[in-house]
Amino acid sequence: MRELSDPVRAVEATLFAAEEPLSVDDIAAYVGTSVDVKAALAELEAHYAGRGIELVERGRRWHFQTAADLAHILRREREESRKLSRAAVETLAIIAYHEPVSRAEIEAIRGVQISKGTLDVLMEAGWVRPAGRREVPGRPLTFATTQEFLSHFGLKSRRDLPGIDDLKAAGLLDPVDTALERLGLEGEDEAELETDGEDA
Amino acid sequence: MRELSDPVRAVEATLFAAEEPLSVDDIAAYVGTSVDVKAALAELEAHYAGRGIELVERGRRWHFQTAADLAHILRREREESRKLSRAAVETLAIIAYHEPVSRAEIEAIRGVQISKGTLDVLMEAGWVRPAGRREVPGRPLTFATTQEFLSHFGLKSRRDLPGIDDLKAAGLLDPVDTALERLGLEGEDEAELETDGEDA
Amino acid sequence: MDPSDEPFETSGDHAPPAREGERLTLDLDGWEGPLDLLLTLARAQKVDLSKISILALVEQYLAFIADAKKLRLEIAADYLVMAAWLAYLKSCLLLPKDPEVEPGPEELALRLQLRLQRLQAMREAGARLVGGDRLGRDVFTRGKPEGLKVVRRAAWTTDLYDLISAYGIVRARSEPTVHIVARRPVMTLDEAIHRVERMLGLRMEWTALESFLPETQDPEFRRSALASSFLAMLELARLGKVELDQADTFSPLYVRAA
Repeated sequence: MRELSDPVRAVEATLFAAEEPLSVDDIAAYVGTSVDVKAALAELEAHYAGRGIELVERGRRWHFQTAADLAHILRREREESRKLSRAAVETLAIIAYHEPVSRAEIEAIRGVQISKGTLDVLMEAGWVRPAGRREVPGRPLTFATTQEFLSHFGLKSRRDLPGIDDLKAAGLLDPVDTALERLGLEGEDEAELETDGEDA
Repeated sequence: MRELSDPVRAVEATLFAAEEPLSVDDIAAYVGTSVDVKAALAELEAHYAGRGIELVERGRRWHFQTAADLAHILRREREESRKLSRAAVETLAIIAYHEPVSRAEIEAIRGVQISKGTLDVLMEAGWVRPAGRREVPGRPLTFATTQEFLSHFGLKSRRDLPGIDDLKAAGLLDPVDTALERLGLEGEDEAELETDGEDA
Repeated sequence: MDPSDEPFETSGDHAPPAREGERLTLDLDGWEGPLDLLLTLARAQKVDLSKISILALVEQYLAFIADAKKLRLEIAADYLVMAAWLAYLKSCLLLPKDPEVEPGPEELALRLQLRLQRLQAMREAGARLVGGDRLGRDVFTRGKPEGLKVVRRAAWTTDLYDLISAYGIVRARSEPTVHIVARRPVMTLDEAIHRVERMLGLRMEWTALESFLPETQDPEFRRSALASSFLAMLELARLGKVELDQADTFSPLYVRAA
């Protein structure tokens, strides 16, 4: 490693500790006017080129910053697992069974309006994608499921989803259960989502 | 200038951008677990040795800081952060060299009660923390130093405390009773006169 | 020796030199307890703490306290306790040794010496610690770090069962609903008329209304049958098919074919 002279070290430390970008004069106020600050800056700039840190000049002021190509490293994503709301699960199910399907169609099947947030969540999760516009008046956007949806739910294709008859056989279309579910649902958290989003 | 590999650059940038000292695991969470963080740290430590900025390890956490010999350039005039009282300095030293240590033990060494404020000041500074209770009658609370203490006072670990090895060898970190025993004297029953100082 | 002047020459870290009267006042405030005062006096002996004369130290301390008393300074109790103990130690050290007394004065003196050494060690360690290169005073971290960011990303979870059961619920909800009122056990009026007419054909005597009721364990059905049968009787009486007789309000109601 190349040795740095004391003046260059002083400029380096000053810029590092500074809370804002410094002009040549600002730096000289710290390191002393006998130091050739410009030469020191040039030496440092060359030294840091290609490193994880770079010395940059912006509007005659100098500062250190992390190399732009490493910005992605400085953001760490942390996954927080969150349970999908009832409204979102129902919407996802309708899309899966009826795709491609427009928002109005989803609402017709659900019998309840869906908030904008519900579709956003499903798209953010990567399970639903826009699937073109339907060639009817208003040209509504339709939605369909994704490959990720299939892999998340362990399905080879959408045909693996149980049919209506299967659901009936499994008691999943029993009206009494449904009525109870509805009662339970009304008290739950997505109640406000539904109302908030009605006009969205 | 020697070229740095991308992993080393990534570690450099991460430490540079960090607001707190980082452990090896912390760094790995950003740069990816495939990176040999320890090797990168060693390379960076060597690279920065003798520069205006240094990479230092403090209690298993790493951070960049300016070189100590440049203090005269950077030392800020502003409030010379409230000077520590003698009581606080002594108490801090006793905790650092004896930890974990109870209040009564601190008082035994100093021969005087510690005012409530003294420990508060040290805890507020973030240098001292409660370190559990001792399993003896009365279950006294003990105190120990923190990671911040190491960072602030520039210590790699407690083994770095100035003169700790000499003090240990001289038995000066042992209680008086232990020292007396070592000197071949009975250290048990002469208590009354000492007690006013020891367990007040 | 004159104990009053020595301590102050070496106690520069406690108080600046001052005139005698003020000096004592200032210094008493500055001591961190009797052990601290003793340590400062001991250091005035300018020898290694392991070689100090405990006797000389005791005399210095006692003289110091005596001076302070002369000036009527307030002296904290623990300084006086130490003074009393040191006076005792001094007498033990000077008088012929009493083997009965344990611990002996030498051990007490040694203990004091060990305590002074420990306090001294920590005082020096503290000074070295705070005098070192301190972060934010001598060395500095980066002035304005970009900061590392943790971006929280929601990992949405649900499973296939939730999905298909949700679909079942949606479908069931949209199926037309048929309302069926559960049957309650009742005897209709027609039934009751038919039944009473049939039974009257067999009985020509006055018969209590209750004996026309069907045998049942169900109290609701019984009440229904009673009400219907009563109405049936009234209807049949109106048509002139039966006669009714009741002795008094709420007494049994009798019926017979007209």
